[in-house]
Amino acid sequence: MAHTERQNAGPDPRPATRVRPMFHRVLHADPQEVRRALTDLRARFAPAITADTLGRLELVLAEVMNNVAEHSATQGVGSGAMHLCIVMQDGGLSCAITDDGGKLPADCLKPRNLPAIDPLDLPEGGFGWFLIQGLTQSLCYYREDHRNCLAFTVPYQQLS
Amino acid sequence: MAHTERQNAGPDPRPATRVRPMFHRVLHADPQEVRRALTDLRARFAPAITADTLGRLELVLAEVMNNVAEHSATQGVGSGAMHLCIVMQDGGLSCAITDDGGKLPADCLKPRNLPAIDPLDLPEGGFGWFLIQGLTQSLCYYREDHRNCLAFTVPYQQLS
Amino acid sequence: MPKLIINETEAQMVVIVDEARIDAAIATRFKDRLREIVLRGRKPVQLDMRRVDFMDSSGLGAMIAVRKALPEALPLVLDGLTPNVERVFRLTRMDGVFDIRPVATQQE
Amino acid sequence: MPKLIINETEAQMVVIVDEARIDAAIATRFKDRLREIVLRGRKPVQLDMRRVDFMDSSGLGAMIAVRKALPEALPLVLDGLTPNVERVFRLTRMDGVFDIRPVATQQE
Ligand SMILES: Nc1ncnc2c1ncn2[C@@H]1O[C@H](COP(=O)(O)OP(=O)(O)O)[C@@H](O)[C@H]1O
Ligand SMILES: Nc1ncnc2c1ncn2[C@@H]1O[C@H](COP(=O)(O)OP(=O)(O)O)[C@@H](O)[C@H]1O
Repeated sequence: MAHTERQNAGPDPRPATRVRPMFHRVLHADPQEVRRALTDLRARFAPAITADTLGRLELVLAEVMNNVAEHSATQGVGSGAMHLCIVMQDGGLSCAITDDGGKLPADCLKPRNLPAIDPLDLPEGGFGWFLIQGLTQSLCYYREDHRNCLAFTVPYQQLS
Repeated sequence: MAHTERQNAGPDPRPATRVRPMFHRVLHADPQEVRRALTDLRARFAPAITADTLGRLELVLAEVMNNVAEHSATQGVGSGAMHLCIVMQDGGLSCAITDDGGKLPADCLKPRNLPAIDPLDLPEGGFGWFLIQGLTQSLCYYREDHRNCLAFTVPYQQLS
Repeated sequence: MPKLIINETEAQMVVIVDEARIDAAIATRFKDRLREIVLRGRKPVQLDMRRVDFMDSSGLGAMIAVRKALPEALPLVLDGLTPNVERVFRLTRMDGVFDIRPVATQQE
Repeated sequence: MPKLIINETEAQMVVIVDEARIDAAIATRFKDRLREIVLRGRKPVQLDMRRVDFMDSSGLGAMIAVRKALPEALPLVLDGLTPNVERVFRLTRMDGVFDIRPVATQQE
């Protein structure tokens, strides 16, 4: 029998009652709805995690969802809706964002550097995926039939 | 600066390209659709995890979704749809199931024993939550506005 | 209708469960049909479960209901349990109540 | 319209950003409005960011666009950056490009 099974499926399972915030939302891929979702998310998670963790979570989700609103949902395919699911687990805040828009270009997920900083011609964009990569762990992407699925965890510090 | 941030947000983030299966589905809470979702899920994850892990994942999701179909979606509230999201992460297969049906009774999540086995009158039900508790880790429930959100991880053995 | 293939001899009845899944989508019909068969036969039953890849707790409930419908003295042997099916019996301790024979390759 | 409160003196212009979020929902209008103000003023600008709780990379892009619209010699000081805003400048290395003054309580 597998070790993991023996450990977890005895006659007396461990106490399972645990209330941790969780967030689920289907939203239209547009910046106003992204803002609303993030505001609600902030209210939901504020009692459980530090302001620092919350700030990093909010930033990374803003980058991901704004990318969908700006790039994926504008390619003329899909419903223009996306799904967001955040669950607080032992290993981190587990986030999944899916949408049925155009495919994510592979190079978004390749290790990214900052856009070159030319003091005479500063870059005004191209920071999004660098931030997403830097603030997340276990970032992974999967193209499911007609959906983009992006998942990652954000490490957290719990409020004591 | 937080330890977790310094570690993850340097100028050269770690390689982020990783393709792991993921599963996302909105389905009507009924046994036929649950079966279809599980069949598709099995096809999706079979290349990545052992048959043993897949069997445990499928069993626990069947129990959770059949409960929604049988108990939560039949209380006269909600759309009768549920959302399923499974992401493969370092710490386990992270699963979230949400629905907008009736509230989950608190005692489903309290540590459960098997129903008493009276050889003269064997129990024909009441195994579901015992199995869910035994096969999962970090099981948690959250009532979000009008939704039930249930999340947990299933430990996995990767196919090499 | 759940597919059940019946091979009856003088001494016993072998019922091959020709379904890949005994789950909530089929459990009630499976229970009713199988109960009808075993009650009609009135002889020892061997249930061949080799083709069943998956069973959930409603499938287990159906098996228990069938066992309860039989007179206690009449044997009901579950033969060829695949690992996913055997797991459900084991985790619920129903492996002690049924006479089960997992498939030989069942090592996990 | 993004809310910007302007306090102009002989020597400089203080612009209080009276928005809780500089994000994709507002970045373009914020950039256009702020650029108009600073270009009209032609004096050193101090941007009071105390009320901004959140900024994403499109907000950062707007700030950069405004900085680029100003003559290089003209100072643009970002004052009172809250931790969430300061983080974006720091992670993108734009803290070296701007003259930023985080709020005193910014220790994380
Ligand atoms: N979700 C997405 N779907 C399709 N293309 C995308 C997506 N996200 C990013 N891209 C593409 O990758 C480029 C880089 O993205 P990013 O680093 O976020 O910078 P920015 O969006 O600021 O230009 C975008 O300009 C766009 O062409
Ligand atoms: N998702 C749910 N929503 C509402 N009630 C539920 C839900 N899941 C379980 N219940 C209640 O808890 C009881 C025990 O559930 P379970 O252990 O799965 O056994 P079973 O469903 O086989 O009776 C159910 O009979 C039902 O009354």
